Amino acid sequence: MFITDEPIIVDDTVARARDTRNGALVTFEGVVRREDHGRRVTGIYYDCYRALAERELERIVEDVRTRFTVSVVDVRHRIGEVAAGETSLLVIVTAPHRKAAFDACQAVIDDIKKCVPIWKKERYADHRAKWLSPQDAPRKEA
Amino acid sequence: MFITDEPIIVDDTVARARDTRNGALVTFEGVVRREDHGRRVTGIYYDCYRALAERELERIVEDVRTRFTVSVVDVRHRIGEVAAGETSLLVIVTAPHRKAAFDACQAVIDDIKKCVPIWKKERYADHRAKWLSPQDAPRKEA
Amino acid sequence: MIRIELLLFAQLKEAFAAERLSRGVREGTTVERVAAELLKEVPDPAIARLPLMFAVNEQYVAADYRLSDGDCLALITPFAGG
Amino acid sequence: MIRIELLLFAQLKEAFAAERLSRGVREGTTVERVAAELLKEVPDPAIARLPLMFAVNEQYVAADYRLSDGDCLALITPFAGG
Repeated sequence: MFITDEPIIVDDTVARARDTRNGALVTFEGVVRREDHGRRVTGIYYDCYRALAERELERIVEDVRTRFTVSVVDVRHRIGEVAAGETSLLVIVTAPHRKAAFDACQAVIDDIKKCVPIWKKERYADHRAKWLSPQDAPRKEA
Repeated sequence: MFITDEPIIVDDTVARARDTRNGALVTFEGVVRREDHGRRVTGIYYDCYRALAERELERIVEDVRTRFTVSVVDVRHRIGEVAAGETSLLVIVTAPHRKAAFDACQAVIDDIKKCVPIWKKERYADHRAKWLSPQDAPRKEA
Repeated sequence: MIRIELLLFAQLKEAFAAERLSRGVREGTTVERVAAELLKEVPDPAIARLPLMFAVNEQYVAADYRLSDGDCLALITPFAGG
Repeated sequence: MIRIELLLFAQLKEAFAAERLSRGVREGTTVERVAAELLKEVPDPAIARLPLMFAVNEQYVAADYRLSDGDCLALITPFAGG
């Protein structure tokens, strides 16, 4: 299962991915920022079409495994209410060499943004909230 | 100090880098592989010109901080005898956005390979050993 | 007439105050058509005009996908996970 | 004549069985020249012919850098850390 309602325990998940066949381990953590475009953010509520999201993540992981010379590819995406400072996304890739690990890790994130139906509602300190659209993300980033 | 004779405690070092201003945290771990070009590797001995290595790492970190919009940039390079499966290099970058974090992390590693005087002597299961040259690394990698 | 189930998320879930709806439609109706009809009930034009992607029975489908009895259609507004 | 200190690493450290050497050289001698003289003492041509980088007093310098009394010259064979 890639999608979880529980806090992501980064250290444990990374520890399980380490192995001595691989020279490179790259991890990405997406953390809920305390500020967005100058507004104080208290947290993000993540809505999710869970069945499709799991299927798409499985497909993305398989796809990256065939496109890059990598070993472990693992993903955790937290949904529900996530407070500022908490980790919403963890991507781990191990590979014999670092270039493949970096490329594959970024490919996983790009594909998640494009294909995995997870919506973010940003909650602000003034008790307002807003559903984010892909355009709210910085170009080619976020 | 970026250079250490002690095992790198990855979790603790990463934990210190996490902060709520940043949406992206990218880490790279270089791990001593158990096999290289089909030979069984027991470990690597890292020799180092420590004073120059520290200076160069300081320069590299400063340089990356000015070239990319990043927040924390931290590096640990272990020297001395490192057994297969142990971490020899840890690079951590946090940034508001992920593209900068990935780019900066890779720039740090590229610069380390080019500028930080650390030599590897690979030790094999048959008790032979060999100083590695940059050409032993895979093209644009390792 | 066939019965289909609709899954709503994010803005649409809030607009309908529901995450599932059941509707009767003509057999072979396209998912696009079903969505267009449904969005007429949404007063906020910012939501009613959101571009949509569609999934039927947990697979992405094109806008001209034709529905069968018992299909489960998800209306997917632009998302930005991570 | 001036006195300089030489720092050796990796293959050169092994070849000389030393990590530091002290040498007397003519004032203004280039680091390249000092290295060439020293490497004549290395019997293994694979090591004697390694391309070198140089650092003086913990800073990289070019091959034509001229030495002063008390300088500490590091002979840096190709490295591949990480």
